[in-house]
Amino acid sequence: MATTSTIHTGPALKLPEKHYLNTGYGIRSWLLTTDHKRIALLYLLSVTFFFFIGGFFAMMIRLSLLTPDGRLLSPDTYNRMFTMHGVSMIFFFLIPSIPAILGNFFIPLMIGAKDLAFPKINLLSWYIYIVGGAFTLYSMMAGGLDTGWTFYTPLSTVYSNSAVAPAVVGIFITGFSSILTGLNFLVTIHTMRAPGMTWFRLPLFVWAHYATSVVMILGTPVVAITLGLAAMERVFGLGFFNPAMGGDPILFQHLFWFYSHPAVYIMILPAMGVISEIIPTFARKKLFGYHFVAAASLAIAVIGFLVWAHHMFLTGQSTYAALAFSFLTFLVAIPSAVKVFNWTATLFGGSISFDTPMLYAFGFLGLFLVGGLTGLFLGCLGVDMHVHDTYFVVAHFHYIMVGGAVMGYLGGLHFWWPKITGRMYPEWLARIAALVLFVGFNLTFFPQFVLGYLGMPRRYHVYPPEFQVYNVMSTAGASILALGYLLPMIYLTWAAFYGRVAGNNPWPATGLEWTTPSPPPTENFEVTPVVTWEAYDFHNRPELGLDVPSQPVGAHEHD
Amino acid sequence: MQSSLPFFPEQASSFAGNVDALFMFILLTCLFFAVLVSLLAIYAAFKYHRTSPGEVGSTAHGNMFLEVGWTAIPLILALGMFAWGAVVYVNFRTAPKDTLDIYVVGKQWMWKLEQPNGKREINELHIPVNRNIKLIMGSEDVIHNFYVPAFRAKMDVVPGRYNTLWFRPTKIGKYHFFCSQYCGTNHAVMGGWVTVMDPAEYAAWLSDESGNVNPVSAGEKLFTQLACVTCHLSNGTGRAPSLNGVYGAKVLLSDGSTVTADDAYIRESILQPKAKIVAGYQPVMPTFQGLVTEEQILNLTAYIKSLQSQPVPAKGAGIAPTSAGKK
Amino acid sequence: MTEHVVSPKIYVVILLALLLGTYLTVTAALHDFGLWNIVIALAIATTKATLVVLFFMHAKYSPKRTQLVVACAVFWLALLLFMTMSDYFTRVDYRGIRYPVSQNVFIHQPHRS
Amino acid sequence: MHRTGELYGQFETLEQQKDSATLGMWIFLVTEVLFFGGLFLTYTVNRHLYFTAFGVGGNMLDLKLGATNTVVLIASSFTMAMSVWSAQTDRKKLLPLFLILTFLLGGVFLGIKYVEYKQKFDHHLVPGHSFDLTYRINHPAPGDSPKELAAERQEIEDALKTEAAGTPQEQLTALNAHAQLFFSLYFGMTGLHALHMIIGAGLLIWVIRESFKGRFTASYNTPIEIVGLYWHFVDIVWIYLFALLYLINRHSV
Repeated sequence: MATTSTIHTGPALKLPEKHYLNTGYGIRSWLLTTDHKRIALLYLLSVTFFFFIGGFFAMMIRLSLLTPDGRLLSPDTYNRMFTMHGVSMIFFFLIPSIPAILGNFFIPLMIGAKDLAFPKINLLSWYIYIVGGAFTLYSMMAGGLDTGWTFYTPLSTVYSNSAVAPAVVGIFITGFSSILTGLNFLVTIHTMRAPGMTWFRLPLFVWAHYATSVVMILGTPVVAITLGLAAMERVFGLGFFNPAMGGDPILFQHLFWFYSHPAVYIMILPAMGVISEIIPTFARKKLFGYHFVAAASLAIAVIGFLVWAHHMFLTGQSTYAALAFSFLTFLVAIPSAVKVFNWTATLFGGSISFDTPMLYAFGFLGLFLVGGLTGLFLGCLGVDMHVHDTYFVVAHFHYIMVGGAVMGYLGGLHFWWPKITGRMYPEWLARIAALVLFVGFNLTFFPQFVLGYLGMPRRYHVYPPEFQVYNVMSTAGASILALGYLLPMIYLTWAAFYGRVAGNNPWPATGLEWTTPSPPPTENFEVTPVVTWEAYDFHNRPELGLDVPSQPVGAHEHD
Repeated sequence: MQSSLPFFPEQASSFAGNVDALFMFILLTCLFFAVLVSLLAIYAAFKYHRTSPGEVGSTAHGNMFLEVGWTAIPLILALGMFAWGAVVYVNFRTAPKDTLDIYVVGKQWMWKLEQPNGKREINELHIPVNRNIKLIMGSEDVIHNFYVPAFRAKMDVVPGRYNTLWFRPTKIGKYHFFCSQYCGTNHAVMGGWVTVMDPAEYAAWLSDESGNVNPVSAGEKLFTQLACVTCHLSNGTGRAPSLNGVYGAKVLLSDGSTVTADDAYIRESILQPKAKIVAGYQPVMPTFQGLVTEEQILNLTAYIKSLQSQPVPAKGAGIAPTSAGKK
Repeated sequence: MTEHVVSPKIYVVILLALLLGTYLTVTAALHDFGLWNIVIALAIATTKATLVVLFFMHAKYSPKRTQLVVACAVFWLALLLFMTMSDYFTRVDYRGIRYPVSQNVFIHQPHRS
Repeated sequence: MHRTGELYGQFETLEQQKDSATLGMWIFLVTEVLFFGGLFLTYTVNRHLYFTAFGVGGNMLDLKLGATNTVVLIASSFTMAMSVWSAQTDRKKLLPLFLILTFLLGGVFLGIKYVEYKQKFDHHLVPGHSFDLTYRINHPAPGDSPKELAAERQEIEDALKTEAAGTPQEQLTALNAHAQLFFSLYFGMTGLHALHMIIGAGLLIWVIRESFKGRFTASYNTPIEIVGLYWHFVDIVWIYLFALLYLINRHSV
């Protein structure tokens, strides 16, 4: 138990009588719910399912790469493994993970609303996700998918012998889940804020989701129509992207990356939002440069749309276009840097504890630094001509997506688990898991930077023997990483039922979501809250029961 | 690659030094920031560690000077990286004039390469050291990518169009090349070796024709087989211009413009004869799209090249008179 | 937020303007203005679309926020079109010639393996 | 969440509810713009690459039917706007009338679209194995005007000259491939548009039913307004489709 942070030490805490989890028990009460909190849990289950599918494929990939001659899997199987790893992880885990679970659960709570603006559409989003997921699962079972998650034409539309059409249709469908979620968030943040919750009192988690939603609604439709066209090409033999029929495969890449680059920001922005919540809470200090961090989220969302063709520097794209896109790519690095500096600055003068969420935040900071900075190499035209499509890229985006987004996701899950379930997870086990993850992650992916610079292309089933050392390191790390992912899965589930009762505000934190019981009632707040404080302000919140030095606090009430 | 834990691949082209220097510059800059931020975070974590359960942090929440500073400094550095990278890349995309041109055809899952004299190789490329090499690359099926790590250079090979990749090998040796754009089942084995040779050795290797059909004679045979010869009469009296001496010369087109009869023009004329009509001739030539393979085109080109030294007829050649100015 | 009721008179005027626009764009298309035909057709279409957005969809009378949403749509569509076309318009082929000069795309018959 | 009258439980006031719904619809329309945007980009790139072939394709569309449809859709947009006005000013008799008019005009549009599609099927202009640009001039129907056919033949012949291929047959194959891209996009774009029309018609049926029940008043007319926004958007898409598909290069006939 964390004595450093938790104020409640007495045994008096009890779960509230009535909360969103015990208002109904039947399967119908879950499948027909319009409660954003229950929908978030539905997402939690389904997203975790896809995470483990994707994780299984990842393990197969790493095991197969243990030896240079790829003895474990046939080339076709290997190609299916990495494709389906990418598809399940990107479209069905990373993109919905933080927004659809944590965002869904906490945006209404954080802004003092009873629900999202469109609860039925929220439920519809989940069903759309499930239908899309079912199509994709079907494709995995009916012949698999071996096009790479990028579906480059004409490989995917003409030459592949795998079940491309159902997978593409599945992703097309899932896109609408993402669009509707983004739409719901945008409207909710605009119109559902409680009295006193001005734009600049919003938690940065909400700002980050605002920016994420902008990307979702503007980018996703483009990839949807693109995959729609690719499916038509595959099924009806049309020629939009098939050079044999006059189409242009490069056009597909433009359309695809118009979404799929910003999609990276769909994954990382919410994680940044989580970190922006965790750091002030465990440093007990206002986040440094609130306005700059909020503006940086929007800047990333907007500039993120201007850089897509940096995935295409070596397709024979015009040199002028390459220069423009490289220039814009360097610009998008700046707001991310600003965020990192502000997080670090927040630590100074704080009162820092090392509870599990904070460990994840530190982990995120380190890994995101590496991931972000290696992006500079790839955005730089002169280096990209060497490292493009090598393991350097693989390492870079795993540092962003796994080191960044998944660390943020797990950090957020730990941070809010007491609010979601009303119970605490076992602190020491969680800290160990966080460390195991950090070590395992670095061991897995750092060697891949070296591999990439040495010139090992990605998506290789066999490779020259001189690359083996680093591949063995990577596989060893992956085993540790797998353990690191299993641990939280087990103890969080355990804690949801048997953990110590957490109380309304165990950390304590300043957000509105912590003023309501844990777990919250179905309608979130008994009375509509009125916000009178700035975000992350520990000094003017006597109800938190902290020892604020300059200001005498009347009574140490515990919530 | 002698050491068992290599960090850099060999440097074997004129790009390698530039790319590595740029890489080191970015690496050091990034390391500086990564170490700085990490040290600051670790320092703060210990210095400001919570000492009592109810303790709160300070009320500091921002500093305009810092914000501007840590926006501006990275911006300047980033622009520096961009500019340096741009210089390296523009050089990489702009092939010099005096190149040794090698045609490369990628297909699932092999590389076919053809030397200027028509000598063909599969998954092997022999080139002389210190010579500018230009690969003119096309694909027969999906997108591939020709990548030589030791040269720090790669370029996609896209069906439906040509991409070029140039480099100047600087070190004699044998280097891996890979397909680095995922292209289906055997993507991982679609690679081979680039052998950089001493120019004299290269010349010897090139002229050693054992096992290779002479492309010129193969092209000559095709020229008859495909009935090209029935129109392109060498004396200039046919329905199509004589091809004697046309290679490398300027050709006057029906729209008044001129074009240099290089490999690309010849290829286009075979595949899409109507694209550029020689002045004074009718667009009667059929396309040979789908009728000739990439290799046959190269053979035909080699044959046409061999006609360079043949006497040009006074009438009936497409070569632009030297007085023909720009349009 | 009080609702702005647009009078039917304005609707009728807009209807007439749209019909006039349709007549003009068809007439213009039947005359040869070279490349200007494209410009004329798109300019008239954009004018018509603007009228619909401003009056039929009440964007003119809506809060700034709605207008921002409309502006975003136009902006991002423009991004998609212009940034992609910037590649196509400045592309050079392997001979250093702007692409496409002619349709210099050689076509291989696809053969499934 | 429980509903109190027309107010859904998650909202505090009707105003907030209307505000949310309208904003939601506008944001959805932004998504739609980008959804069609992908098609518009595909169109633009291919029009850039195969300008002549696309011109030939465009001239095979029936300008009269296209223009009629434009007028029909504009008129339906007008009646839709009038429906919103009727709701806002509490004209409970006029409202269903205008809605039904809108619905009928939408039906006329789809009917005309059906006629056009059928023509294209008859002329073998549907992408696929039987696609043949010259089918109509080689198999004229009794009613076809010889002048029109001659013009069409002339145009195809002119276009063939610009296709860089060999024998007449091969040139035709190339022209067919490029024109087929045009018709793929024609059917893709107008088909997606028609799908939106059908969804819009479904929404109209719903509001017509509710309007007969007298549900919409000056203080509660959000659904009418929302459906209106959607309908106008579909109109705007058509305005552009008409210009891009039917009008460009039309003069060359």
